[in-house]
Amino acid sequence: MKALDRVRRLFVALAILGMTLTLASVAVAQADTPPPAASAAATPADLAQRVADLEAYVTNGAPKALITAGPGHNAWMMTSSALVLFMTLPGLALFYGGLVRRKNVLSVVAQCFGCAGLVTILWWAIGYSLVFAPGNPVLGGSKFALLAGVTSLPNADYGAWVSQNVFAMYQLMFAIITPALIVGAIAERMKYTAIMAFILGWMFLIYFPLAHMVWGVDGMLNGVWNAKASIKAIDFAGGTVVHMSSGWSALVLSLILGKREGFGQRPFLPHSLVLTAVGTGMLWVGWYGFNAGSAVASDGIAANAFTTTTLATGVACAVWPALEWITRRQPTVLGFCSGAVAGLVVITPGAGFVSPSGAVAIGVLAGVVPFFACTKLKNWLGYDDALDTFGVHGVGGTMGALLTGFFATPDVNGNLSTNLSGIVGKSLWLEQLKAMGLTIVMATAGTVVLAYAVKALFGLRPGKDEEETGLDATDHGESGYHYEEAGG
Amino acid sequence: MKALDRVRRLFVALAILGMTLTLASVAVAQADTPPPAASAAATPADLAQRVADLEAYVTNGAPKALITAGPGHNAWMMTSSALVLFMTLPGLALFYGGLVRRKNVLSVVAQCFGCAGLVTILWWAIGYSLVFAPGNPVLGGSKFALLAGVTSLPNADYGAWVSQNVFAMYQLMFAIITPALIVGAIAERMKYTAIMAFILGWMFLIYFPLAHMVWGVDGMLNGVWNAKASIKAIDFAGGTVVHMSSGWSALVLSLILGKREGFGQRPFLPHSLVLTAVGTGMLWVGWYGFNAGSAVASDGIAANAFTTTTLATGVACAVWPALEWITRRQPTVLGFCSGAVAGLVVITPGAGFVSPSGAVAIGVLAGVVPFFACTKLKNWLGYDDALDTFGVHGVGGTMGALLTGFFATPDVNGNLSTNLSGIVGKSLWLEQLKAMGLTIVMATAGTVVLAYAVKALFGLRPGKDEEETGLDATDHGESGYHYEEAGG
Amino acid sequence: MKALDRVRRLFVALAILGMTLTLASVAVAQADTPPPAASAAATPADLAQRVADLEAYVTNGAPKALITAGPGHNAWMMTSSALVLFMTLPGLALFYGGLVRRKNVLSVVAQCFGCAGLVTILWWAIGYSLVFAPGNPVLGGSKFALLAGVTSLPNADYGAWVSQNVFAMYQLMFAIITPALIVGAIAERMKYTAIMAFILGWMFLIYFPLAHMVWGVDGMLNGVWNAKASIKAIDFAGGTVVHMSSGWSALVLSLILGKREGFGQRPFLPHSLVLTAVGTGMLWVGWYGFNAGSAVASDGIAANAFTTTTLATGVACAVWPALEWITRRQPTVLGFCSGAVAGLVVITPGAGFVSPSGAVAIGVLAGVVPFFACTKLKNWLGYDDALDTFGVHGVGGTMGALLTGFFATPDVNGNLSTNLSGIVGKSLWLEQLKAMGLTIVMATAGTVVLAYAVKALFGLRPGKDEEETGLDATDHGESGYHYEEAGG
Amino acid sequence: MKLIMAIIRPHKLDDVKSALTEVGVAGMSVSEIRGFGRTGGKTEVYRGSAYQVDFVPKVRIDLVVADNQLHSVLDALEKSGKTGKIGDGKVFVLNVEEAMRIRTGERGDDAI
Amino acid sequence: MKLIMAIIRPHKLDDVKSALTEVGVAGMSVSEIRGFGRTGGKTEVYRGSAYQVDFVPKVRIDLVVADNQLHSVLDALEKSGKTGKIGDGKVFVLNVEEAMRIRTGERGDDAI
Amino acid sequence: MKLIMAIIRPHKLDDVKSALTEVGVAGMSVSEIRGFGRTGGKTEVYRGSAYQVDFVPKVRIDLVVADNQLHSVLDALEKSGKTGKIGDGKVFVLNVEEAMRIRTGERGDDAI
Ligand SMILES: Nc1ncnc2c1ncn2[C@@H]1O[C@H](COP(=O)(O)OP(=O)(O)O)[C@@H](O)[C@H]1O
Ligand SMILES: Nc1ncnc2c1ncn2[C@@H]1O[C@H](COP(=O)(O)OP(=O)(O)O)[C@@H](O)[C@H]1O
Ligand SMILES: Nc1ncnc2c1ncn2[C@@H]1O[C@H](COP(=O)(O)OP(=O)(O)O)[C@@H](O)[C@H]1O
Repeated sequence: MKALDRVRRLFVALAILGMTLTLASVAVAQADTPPPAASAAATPADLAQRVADLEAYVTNGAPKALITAGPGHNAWMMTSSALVLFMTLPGLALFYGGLVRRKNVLSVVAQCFGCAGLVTILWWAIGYSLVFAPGNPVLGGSKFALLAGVTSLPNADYGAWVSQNVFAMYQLMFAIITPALIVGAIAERMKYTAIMAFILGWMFLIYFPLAHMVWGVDGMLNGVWNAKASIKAIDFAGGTVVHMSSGWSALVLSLILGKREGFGQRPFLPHSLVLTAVGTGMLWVGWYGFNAGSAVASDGIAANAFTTTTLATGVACAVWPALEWITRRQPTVLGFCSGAVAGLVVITPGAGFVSPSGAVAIGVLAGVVPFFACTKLKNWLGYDDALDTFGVHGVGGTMGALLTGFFATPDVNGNLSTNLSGIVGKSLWLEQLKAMGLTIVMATAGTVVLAYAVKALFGLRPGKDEEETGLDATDHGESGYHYEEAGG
Repeated sequence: MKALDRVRRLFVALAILGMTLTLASVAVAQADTPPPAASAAATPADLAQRVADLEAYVTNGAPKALITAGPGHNAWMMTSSALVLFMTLPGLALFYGGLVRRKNVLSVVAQCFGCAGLVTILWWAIGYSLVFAPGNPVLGGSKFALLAGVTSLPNADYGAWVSQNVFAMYQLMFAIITPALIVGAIAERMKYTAIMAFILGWMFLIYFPLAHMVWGVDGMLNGVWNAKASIKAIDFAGGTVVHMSSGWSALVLSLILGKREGFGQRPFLPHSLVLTAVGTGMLWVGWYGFNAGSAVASDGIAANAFTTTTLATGVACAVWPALEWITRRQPTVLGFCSGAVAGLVVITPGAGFVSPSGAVAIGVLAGVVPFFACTKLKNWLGYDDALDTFGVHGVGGTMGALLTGFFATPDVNGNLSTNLSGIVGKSLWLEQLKAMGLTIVMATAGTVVLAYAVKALFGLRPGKDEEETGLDATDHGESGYHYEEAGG
Repeated sequence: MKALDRVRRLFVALAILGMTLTLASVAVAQADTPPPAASAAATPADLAQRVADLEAYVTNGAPKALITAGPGHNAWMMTSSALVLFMTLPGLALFYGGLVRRKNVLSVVAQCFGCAGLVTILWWAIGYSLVFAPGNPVLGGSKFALLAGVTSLPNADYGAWVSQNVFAMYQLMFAIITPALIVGAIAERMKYTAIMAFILGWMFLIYFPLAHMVWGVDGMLNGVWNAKASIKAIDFAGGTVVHMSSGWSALVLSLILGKREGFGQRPFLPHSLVLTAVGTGMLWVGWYGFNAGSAVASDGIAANAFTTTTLATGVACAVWPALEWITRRQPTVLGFCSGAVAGLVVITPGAGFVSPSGAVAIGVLAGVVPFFACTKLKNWLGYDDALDTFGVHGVGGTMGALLTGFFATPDVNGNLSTNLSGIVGKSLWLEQLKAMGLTIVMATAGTVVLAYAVKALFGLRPGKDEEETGLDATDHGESGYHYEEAGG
Repeated sequence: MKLIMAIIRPHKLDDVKSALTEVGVAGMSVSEIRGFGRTGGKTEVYRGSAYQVDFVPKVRIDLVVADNQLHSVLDALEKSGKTGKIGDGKVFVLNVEEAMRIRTGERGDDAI
Repeated sequence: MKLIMAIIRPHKLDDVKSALTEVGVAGMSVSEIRGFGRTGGKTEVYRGSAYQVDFVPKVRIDLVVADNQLHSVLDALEKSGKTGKIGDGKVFVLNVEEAMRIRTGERGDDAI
Repeated sequence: MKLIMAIIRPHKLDDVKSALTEVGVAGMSVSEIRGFGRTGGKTEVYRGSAYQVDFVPKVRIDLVVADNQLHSVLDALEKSGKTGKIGDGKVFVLNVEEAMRIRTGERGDDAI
């Protein structure tokens, strides 16, 4: 029985390894498309044109002949990619890890790392292509499978001056953190294999299609860039794709899973708010890559996104503890952290579209609404969203997507004057509502299907005893801390 | 009584929230000045001029027609802003948090977060304007209140190629960390409300004026850029504005507060030097944004500041523990951390003005002088500067401001050859002394006034029992760690 | 006796301080070479030439007249430098610190900080010059001693658009982390003074020569840039210089030291895998500076290095725990961390030379081979490489250097088509083997000599009791944690 | 007076505390300990080296009660601490000769 | 010999230790525990959920003394540990039948 | 039954545990404590302020054994815990009046 099981695991793993190596060799053999000679100046172009191309570099315009990655833009996008990775590892791992009980801290960390490993492989194999290759309004094609043709030259569909391979890595970091966010809702009570299997399916069923719809050049929700989008919605850095998708999936999954053993009877205290505060700081810092990087350039739109992100977050980080101070006289560190993260979440979809003062208003609401979602709504409805993924990301992302519809202005982002000139400031919020509805339906329906499939195949929860012992020991065979000389 | 108090708090908070929202809506309604068409090349300009403008971008010169944010410069300034935020959250929070006793770790973290929240609101409302809008030699005007007109276009007064909104956010990060530094001196014994009230006043009374005087385009201490400065002092990244102001205020405030319960009788040991070391690493990394970012460009001056910062810090980080090794045979981790931070502090005012070898000399002194300030002077004078804010920032910042007067050289920073050509290398140190004197007077006098005002209004210290219980429990209702299963 | 010893220490330290100060004053007095006027456009150059120079900036080509640091490139290199420092402080300090027992956590941190302090001084005094000044095929000259002439202008030998002082600081960060890596193998059982003395010698005997050979413009192993290199090897970001040198030295040093007291008899458990996981995340993030920064520009080669680094790391971070899952049903957090670091190590020498798909293949092998080195080989051979520096960096670096020989392709890096056009894809791996052999010989022989010299002078190991008490107390007089009220 | 030293499962602490307060216990002292017993330990593996960790986390409760409370306290401990699986723990009873309340200096049964 | 088990306030440890050494105590063992008593606990609130934390941090001192020292040690504990407010803690005295110093194998009063 | 309370050096725990299991001990409870004794403490210096840390880390083992096991257990403790240097620790023996296994409710010698 045990031997058989071991053989099965060996087989599965060898299959995966083998497939990866085979795909890699195929890709190596095919040889990546050789990049054109480094200096595009080789083609004769008259001087004025050459100067115009250089000016296009500075202003992030479209070049005629100088098709190359631009140093300033590439520098910012590489920095942004690193920052978004930093959000997950170690940022989110710490933020969530500090909130669970000591015996589960590593399980949360392992889930974050697991997302990084698994999604990297998927993204390289086919994920990037399904999202960003041209395809149909719902899903991209296979042109970029194995990252074929994804070189250091820009792909003008997404950024005229940024290496496409950097863009692909930048987007990979988004694809890593999104499923990792779900972990917060189901922390402390789901088997590791079940989580990983769920996430594998979730990427294909929900993330890849949704990201393509919203950001793919021919996606059906891509109001800014796709003139033919059936729903003319906007989402700068992932209100629907990242926060709503993960937040609503998290809610459904936590309902299907049920509550943790002893929930509501015993106090479940965060084992280290220090770690949570550290993680919050890292999330905030990393989020600049997330939001300002979503301009896919180091231009004025990035600058605006940087500004709105700071203002909304700073304000929300003051408002949440202020509400605690009013209601209970004690502003808490967890309140500061929750406020900051809520601010970051809510400004995300609008960061590059709203004005600084719009961001302040959004920040106030980001401090108020998720506060009530986490402290009142949850208790009232009685679900066990362990670390408030739904309360913060679900509720905050949903609100942010809607507010973006009201606050977006072409004053800060000229791209709103092209395909959307007729609706910005008018009916845009209706389009947002439609996109939000579609996202909620996809996320919840997809999660129901996947959760029951995984339950049938692997089972979702560990045994009662295992849950009491803690997942660190049972799923990973480790302890987070050995502060004492001889183990324990 | 309690109900009344609750009503009062509710009222205060609603007033603040309401004001914020109102201001935000006013600002949204006014609509931010629409930015000019993205490509400034629209105006006819002859080719040579256009090329000269492009060259100006590369060399951080002043453009004629191409008024736009430049990608390389904006990229660096966004990175720098994120780095300076990183210094406070989580950097400083960890550095200080590790040094206090376990029962106060969250209080320090909450104070750092509180600065982030509070100062963001002030900065947006009026702070940025009071510092950087044109005004009088002592304070800026209200032109940029609510960040009106602060768009993604550069403000040539401060950076020809950097979006003004990014510049405003960059400077916000300075305004956040400066009051947070004070927290170190008064850690473990001041009520949270009192701290926040003090900081609110301190920003208006000390930070905003001082920052305007030193960095405002028409500030009276801005020797580099303001030809009419009455004191021709220089301060690259905040020796006076940041370190002296916070350090001297910290000293005075800690004297007014008095010592912690049991200070000198029981050992007060750092509860986690591991956290302190982590915070130190983050401060060092983030400080590159602080110092090299102060060039407000990614140019040769930034490069020089980057270099001097590294050298002074590395050297001081060796010298401090070397002194410990000499005097007690044991170099300590806290010694390494203190040395590194001292190096960073002392090089700050001169980072963009001194040569690499000057930086090495400064690094040696940064290791020696604050070492004696913290280990001898403090014991000798007997004040309780809990985490040595005065010993490191006050003493270090003061020394750095003076040394800058001696070591500044136009060889590394051509801007010293304009308004200051007559005094650099000669009497500059006298101007520095004047600026230092003014800073000390402002910081100490302002702190005395504020501290007694806050004492009268709210009281400064928690009760004896509350102090013994720890501020985490009494001020915030939380514990830093719950390593044990059932709370405690 | 004790007094004498104290005098001796005082003398040594004063000598060092004095020397540093003297050197600094000499250098200050000499005055750094004044940089030419900021705008190189001063010299008359015809317009086409000026445009070509600007294009060279964008494409990282060689300018004719516009000799200046370029904002995008400088921004990326400053960011990269900060990121590489971040790898050591706090990254590596945490990664290693979490793996040791509680009583030794600070000793590891102090060793990392000690490298930062010591190496900064060496680098400024002579190290940078010995590596990057022109000299002979084995060692650089003294031209850049005291960083003379190392200004904000580029040194075209290493980067046409990057300030040489930034380049020098960037390379300093490499020189800091390399000896710090060794610390992992000998953790918990070597005296602090012995370690520092060893590292002092090691820099001169091994690091400076090796780095010059591989990266110096006239180095004998610099196949890419030195047409006269006697061994035409390639090493993008430090497979030989950093990982092999430290890894093999670590193995030899740990063999000479012998095993820790109680090794193999009692369980030595990582005192905080949480810290290790945090450190891993930081290493990963920082490594982007390490690898993509090694392009010394923000160009397409950097973009490619960024991409390959991500892919190899993500894949290895999945493969290692997958192997654990197969063999023992439990993927561990330490497995995720080890896999990620192994991926980073193995891709390092080839990051800028191999294609994305090559990186995936390398990632698979990086997950497999070091896994067996750490879990099987070590137990089988029975040496005590405390934190697996050899298993990960030695084995991984060696494998990476070889794989680079097979996978390097001019498709992603045109520089391979110059001096190496004849051998890339053919016999390059033979050149790699030669370079690897030389590195191993230098590292092991040098370490033997140094280790016995240090043993004779200072002794290598603390007493048995001191080792049982823990190095934090005996070497540094501190404790990592005081979680309890009254010390202990 | 008797000192009752009970070793229980960590997650049972809340139940046990409630049960004890119900039978009139007004004070107790709790600490986290590591237990070695029939339960056996677990194996942790770090980079391929398996370590047997023999000790499992337990909670220890020390409480001093008047002689006449002993019986009801033992009953309460048994009921509230039991899961029926190996590892539920033990209770030991020792005789206490004197007790003192520091605050007041009271002695004997009054002090507890 | 007697085993004295004292539960005191954490911040009193230094005072108590000094008082004990003054009356000739040469050794003791200290641990951090969590106490439940008249003091009551505190409420912690995490994202709006209030949790009653019943246990407060205390320090426990175990020391074994010769019978004739008992009196002076109890006195010292009372004096040095007292603040007069609820929560000062308790002292319990148990009889010790045998003592051994591991280093030498000495038994009885000589061992302590 | 006897309660044996042994204070030992932390790094001796594994040896002691093995020695005890060899003489038939089936259960014990271990905690980390801080000891004050002849060993003296150490001085820690933080930014120039020297603090005397009087307490050194020790491990405490509590185990209850049947009366007839006492002798062999004391022997085992002495042999396995000894290094011969100051600080090896102490063993104290107290009488236990009753024992109960929570899982089964068994009493007395059967419970241990
Ligand atoms: N003789 C003993 N002396 C002290 N503590 C013991 C003794 N036997 C068991 N214990 C403690 O009780 C715990 C539970 O005992 P165990 O034998 O595992 O299960 P059970 O009590 O169900 O038989 C142990 O982990 C240990 O802490
Ligand atoms: N019966 C008891 N058995 C064991 N420990 C007790 C007992 N009663 C109190 N304690 C310990 O003494 C501490 C102080 O007791 P408490 O009742 O709060 O105050 P006081 O001793 O001033 O009356 C408690 O927190 C607990 O640790
Ligand atoms: N009288 C005592 N009561 C309780 N514990 C003691 C007593 N004396 C010593 N100890 C404990 O035993 C440990 C070792 O004692 P110490 O006097 O340092 O060495 P040794 O036992 O070798 O004489 C101390 O650290 C303390 O924890």
